[in-house]
Amino acid sequence: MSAPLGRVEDLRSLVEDVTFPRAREWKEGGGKVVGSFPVYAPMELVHAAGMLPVHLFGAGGGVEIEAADSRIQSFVCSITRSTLELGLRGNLDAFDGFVFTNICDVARNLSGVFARNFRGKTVEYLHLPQNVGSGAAVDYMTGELRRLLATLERMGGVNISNDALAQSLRAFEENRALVRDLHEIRSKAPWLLPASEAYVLTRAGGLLPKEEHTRLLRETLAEIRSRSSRSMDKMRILLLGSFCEQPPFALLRAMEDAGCYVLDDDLALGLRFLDRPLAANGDPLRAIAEGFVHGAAMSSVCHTVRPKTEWLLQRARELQVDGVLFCTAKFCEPALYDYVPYKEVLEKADIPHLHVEFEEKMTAFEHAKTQVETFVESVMFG
Amino acid sequence: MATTTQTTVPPDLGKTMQRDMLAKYYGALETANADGVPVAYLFIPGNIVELTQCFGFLPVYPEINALQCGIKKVAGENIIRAEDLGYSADVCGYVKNDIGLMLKDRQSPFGRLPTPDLLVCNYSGCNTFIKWFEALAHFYGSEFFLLDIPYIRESEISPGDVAYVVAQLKELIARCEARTGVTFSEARLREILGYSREAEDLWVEILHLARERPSPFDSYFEAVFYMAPVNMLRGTPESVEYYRQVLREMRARTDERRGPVPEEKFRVVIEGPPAWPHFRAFWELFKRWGAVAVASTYSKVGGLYDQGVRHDPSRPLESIAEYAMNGYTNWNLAKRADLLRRYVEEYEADALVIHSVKSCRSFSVGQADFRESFVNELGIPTLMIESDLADPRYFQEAQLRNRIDAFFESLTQRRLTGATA
Amino acid sequence: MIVAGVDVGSTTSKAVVLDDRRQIAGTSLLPTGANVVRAAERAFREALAASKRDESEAAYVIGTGYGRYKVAFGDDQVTEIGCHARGAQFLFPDTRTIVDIGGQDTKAIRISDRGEVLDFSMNDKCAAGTGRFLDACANVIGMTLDEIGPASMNAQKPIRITNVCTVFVESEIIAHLARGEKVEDILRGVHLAIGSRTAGLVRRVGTNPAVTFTGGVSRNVGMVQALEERLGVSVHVSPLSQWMGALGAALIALERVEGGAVHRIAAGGAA
Amino acid sequence: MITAGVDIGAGTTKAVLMDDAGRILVKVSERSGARLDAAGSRALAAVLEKAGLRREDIAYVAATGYGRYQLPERDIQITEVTCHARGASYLFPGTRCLLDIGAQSTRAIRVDDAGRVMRFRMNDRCAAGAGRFLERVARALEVPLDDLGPMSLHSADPQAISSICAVLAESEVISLVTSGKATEDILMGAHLSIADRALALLRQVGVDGEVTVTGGVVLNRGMLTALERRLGRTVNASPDTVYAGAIGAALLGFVRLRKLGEAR
Repeated sequence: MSAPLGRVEDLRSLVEDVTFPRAREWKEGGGKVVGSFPVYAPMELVHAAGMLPVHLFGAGGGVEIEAADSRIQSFVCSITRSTLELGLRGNLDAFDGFVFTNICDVARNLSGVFARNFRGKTVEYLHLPQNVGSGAAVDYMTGELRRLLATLERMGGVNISNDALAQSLRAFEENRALVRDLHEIRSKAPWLLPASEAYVLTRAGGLLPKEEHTRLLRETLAEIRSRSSRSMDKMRILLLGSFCEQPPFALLRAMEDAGCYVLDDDLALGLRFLDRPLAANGDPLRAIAEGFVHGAAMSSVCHTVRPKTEWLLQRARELQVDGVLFCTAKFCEPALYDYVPYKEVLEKADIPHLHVEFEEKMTAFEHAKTQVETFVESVMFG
Repeated sequence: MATTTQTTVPPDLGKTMQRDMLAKYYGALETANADGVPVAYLFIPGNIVELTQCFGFLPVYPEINALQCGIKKVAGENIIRAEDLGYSADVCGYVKNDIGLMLKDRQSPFGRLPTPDLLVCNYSGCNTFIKWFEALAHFYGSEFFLLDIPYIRESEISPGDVAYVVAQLKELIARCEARTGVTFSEARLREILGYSREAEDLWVEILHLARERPSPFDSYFEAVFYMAPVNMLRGTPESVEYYRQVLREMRARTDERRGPVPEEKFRVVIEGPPAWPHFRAFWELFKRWGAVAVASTYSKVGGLYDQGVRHDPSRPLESIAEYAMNGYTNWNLAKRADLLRRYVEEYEADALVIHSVKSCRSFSVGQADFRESFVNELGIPTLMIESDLADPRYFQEAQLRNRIDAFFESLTQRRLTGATA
Repeated sequence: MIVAGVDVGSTTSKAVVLDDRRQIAGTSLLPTGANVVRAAERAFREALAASKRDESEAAYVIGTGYGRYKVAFGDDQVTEIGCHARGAQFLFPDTRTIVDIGGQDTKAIRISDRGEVLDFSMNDKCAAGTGRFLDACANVIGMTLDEIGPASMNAQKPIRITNVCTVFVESEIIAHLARGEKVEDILRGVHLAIGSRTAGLVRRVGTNPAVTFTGGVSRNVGMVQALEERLGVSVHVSPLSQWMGALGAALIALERVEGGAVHRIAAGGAA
Repeated sequence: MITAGVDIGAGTTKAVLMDDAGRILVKVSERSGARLDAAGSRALAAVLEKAGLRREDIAYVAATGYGRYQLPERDIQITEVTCHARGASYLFPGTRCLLDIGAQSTRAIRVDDAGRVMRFRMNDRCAAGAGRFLERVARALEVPLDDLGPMSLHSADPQAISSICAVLAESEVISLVTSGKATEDILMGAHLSIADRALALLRQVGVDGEVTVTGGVVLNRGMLTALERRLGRTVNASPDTVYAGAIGAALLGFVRLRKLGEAR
């Protein structure tokens, strides 16, 4: 069985284990496993089909890229290459299917590369609505969810009833509420809960069965609230840009050691994507569609009616941050485009900001760490 | 070795007609803001110029401005100006070219561009389009309408997808009416769609002439010029007349067995955008070997007409929706690979050339996987080369020449000894 | 009658003189340096001197390598892809796959049983200059190119080198050194990183045996071992691997003569 | 009161002692060697010995540079960007923007009139390796490293080298060599390509006002000429700027001493 969870190091090793032990366990127990590429995918449907939903976040530094480099060019982010490498090396053999969504052109095309290279698996690409201002968006997305449901029913040879969907929705809503509480604590009292710990607790939700993760959150939240560590003289920052490829855990730790409290971030955003509770009654698929169209978290992968720059200024003031840190994956286009309007409005509002680049496979990040330290010094010594 | 002399195709009426059409178009753009003519920025793939025409909008295509800056060798300075603002070296050269142009004074090589009254982001086959127009909305503060065109993720388009796009087209019509005060007339739209349909029929006939031996024109290096009106200025009588003239000229070349190179030695299908900033030098690397493109996919980004896609006056909004989804980069990789294979067969090509460009990941990601299946499963000789469509800093001529020479050398050698792949 | 192949590479220039019984009569190897035209001429003259034959006996000369267009006295140019294929197949007739790690580019070539090039793949932009990648690593560690191969062989715990980029690998190595990692472990990691990338390239054209490893880097025993480990097959390496391009060019020149081609200069001036 | 600033770089380690009147008492520079922790302590001992002082005479020791965490005798470690900014402003008080071109990384820093960092930007991975690129160009052209700068000044027709990436730029240099271009024209082209990339970085933090250049490149006349040609005005540069990091650390030591003094 898996190591006792709760301690950060155990969670970290679970999150960084690219052999997916829990997925293999579930498979050996006779169940089916469906993976999704990192940013949002409606995994309630996978849960309702009795399958294990797993969020794929690339391989970090956990695998030597060899075959994938000849299939994907060098000007593409590392998570795309490492995810394909995991497939080609057999690390994903326990998976029965994969769900991709319109995060960016690379993620969309990766679904085509997966479909050709893993013909035995079911590969689904969801085109989630970007015109969230249109009256037709909810109907369209409900149709898209119904299409995914039909695929899962074919895969599992099951009929997924409305009750099963409603029950899965309740399980996910309960879990999401606890994840929101977790991130609420660290934005109000960051000395109680470091960002790196909140990160691995959230990431574990993409690997464990939903009910097990909910139990883990309940126990850990109680323990966190009882902590008595005191506030230190650190720089309060908002971290943005790491919604898909994740920075190495050690880099996150190094940023906190360099003198930062990370009050909020978009790390593993796919597991925090629905911002507000969903409608409990009525058609569960429509409830998810409405949640996505009207209540999704602000991110670079989804168009929003309200300008993102307005949201950024409001969020920075709410958290009373000393600065905003853009931490983007090398070659991550959506993040790099949003950086420029964000940088402009922060400069006008006189809020310090810094942009550092990372790759998930980095082992030496002197370049990034020195920049964050200088950022802290420029405010502390300012 | 390839002969280096090259007969120039005589200056024909088609080219001058296009030059006049573009001059008139850019002249109108120059005075649009001053004359109060409403301006709509659009993208080429899935563009709905027929609809905006009903309200008197003048279209502006930022992609076209970007490729023209490339050809006229001013892309580099525009890109650096955008990078000074904070745009990364790793984002699309077209976007930075357009932002750099805006930051200077919108002075494009063909005339000064007007500011947008409406940004119609017809998001078809490229996620970067959304970020591009979100940036323009930030800098210009102009109104933004996102036309969400679902990716073709199964073998065919689903009714649900068509319904979603048609519903958005109706919302766009309401927005344009409010914006311009012009009430929508379906009769006017049908008339415009009629012109589009005729031009598209003629353009497909021209494309099919590349089946001839030798091909009368290069279906990549020359098609990218001839295709301008059917992408940018559709729905006008002038564009129909233009393609009638081009068809006449291409038929004449076929009868005289004239083509873009003195002797057509290799027929190739080319996948991917061209290297605009070094267009002549890039073409020369193929011309030296007598290599002619008989089909290309970049010329279908604005619409896969040769696959049966047509605007249809009898089904206005439905046919616009189906057209919008059938841009080449909106097809999934399986359909794209199948199209490339059919092009090689139908046009009797000797090889496939993949030009992978850094700026356009919508085109590039998956191409290396194509190469794998084309060479090993289909036995089609395939060359993959790399540079960029907009950023002059990514064109290493020595490396490109080395790989292109090696490829055509091996084809020549295998032709002499009749070796099978 | 003799023929010659002159391979003008980015760092070194090589020439091979071949007689009509396909015996190597003379070779030369010298740094290309700043004047490429002179380097080509010197390489040709030194190979002729070594062969103790006179220039007038040369029936056909073929230039190859990056500077092939600068072999002014040559009858024709052929890319190094064609030449390495021809040379490797001549030295090891069972060759079906050739791997050439050069100064600028890394190449994987698939050939038919008659030595025709059926498919080839070359390194990606960011993985350019593998020869220089080793050069940069040796430089940072303070060893010569000939020392790093053997040194990498006695590593206990190889360090994973993640960087594909030649420029950034130096800062990665400096970081490992600063952490007190052992030099041979770092070097082994470097060789395995290149082995992985090259194996990926070979897989694109198919790893059909036998595999011949050509080019100057194949003299590095650590690189041969790393490549064999990552490919999962043993590879042919010849002491002549540095002259593979020039040898291939000379063989092609001989085939041209046997096929009736006439020496351009003897036929009265350049075409 | 006297403070010490120790700048432990990957290549060399510098140490200075400064008094509270802002005078540099003594400075040393040594090769760092493989063991960075030893390098810092060795340099500190050398500067103390040169000034005839002992560790107890020093009120505060600030470490900076790549090995700043490996000086056991330090009171604080501060990054080289912050120290460089303060040290360069000490050497050239009018400095508003600072360009530090090293072997691997290039840094552009915007400073206020007291030498405090307002904004800064470091090179993207793909634009790395300025110094290292010049070393390899020198080898490809068979020109000794020290002659690079002077020789490039004789260029009549500099050859454009456009690649951002140092590896691809080197391939361009080799292509220029094979096409027989004059060595000095290629050299000036190489210097101009580095200048373009460095100034592109500086424009992102604001390029108006007095520009000071630091880093190994300061000793290369060709590089300074290329920068001034592209910038359109002169830049401050002097061999002393190699001590900018250590000087800045020592000065920031006094800032901390004042804060600690107020706290008591």
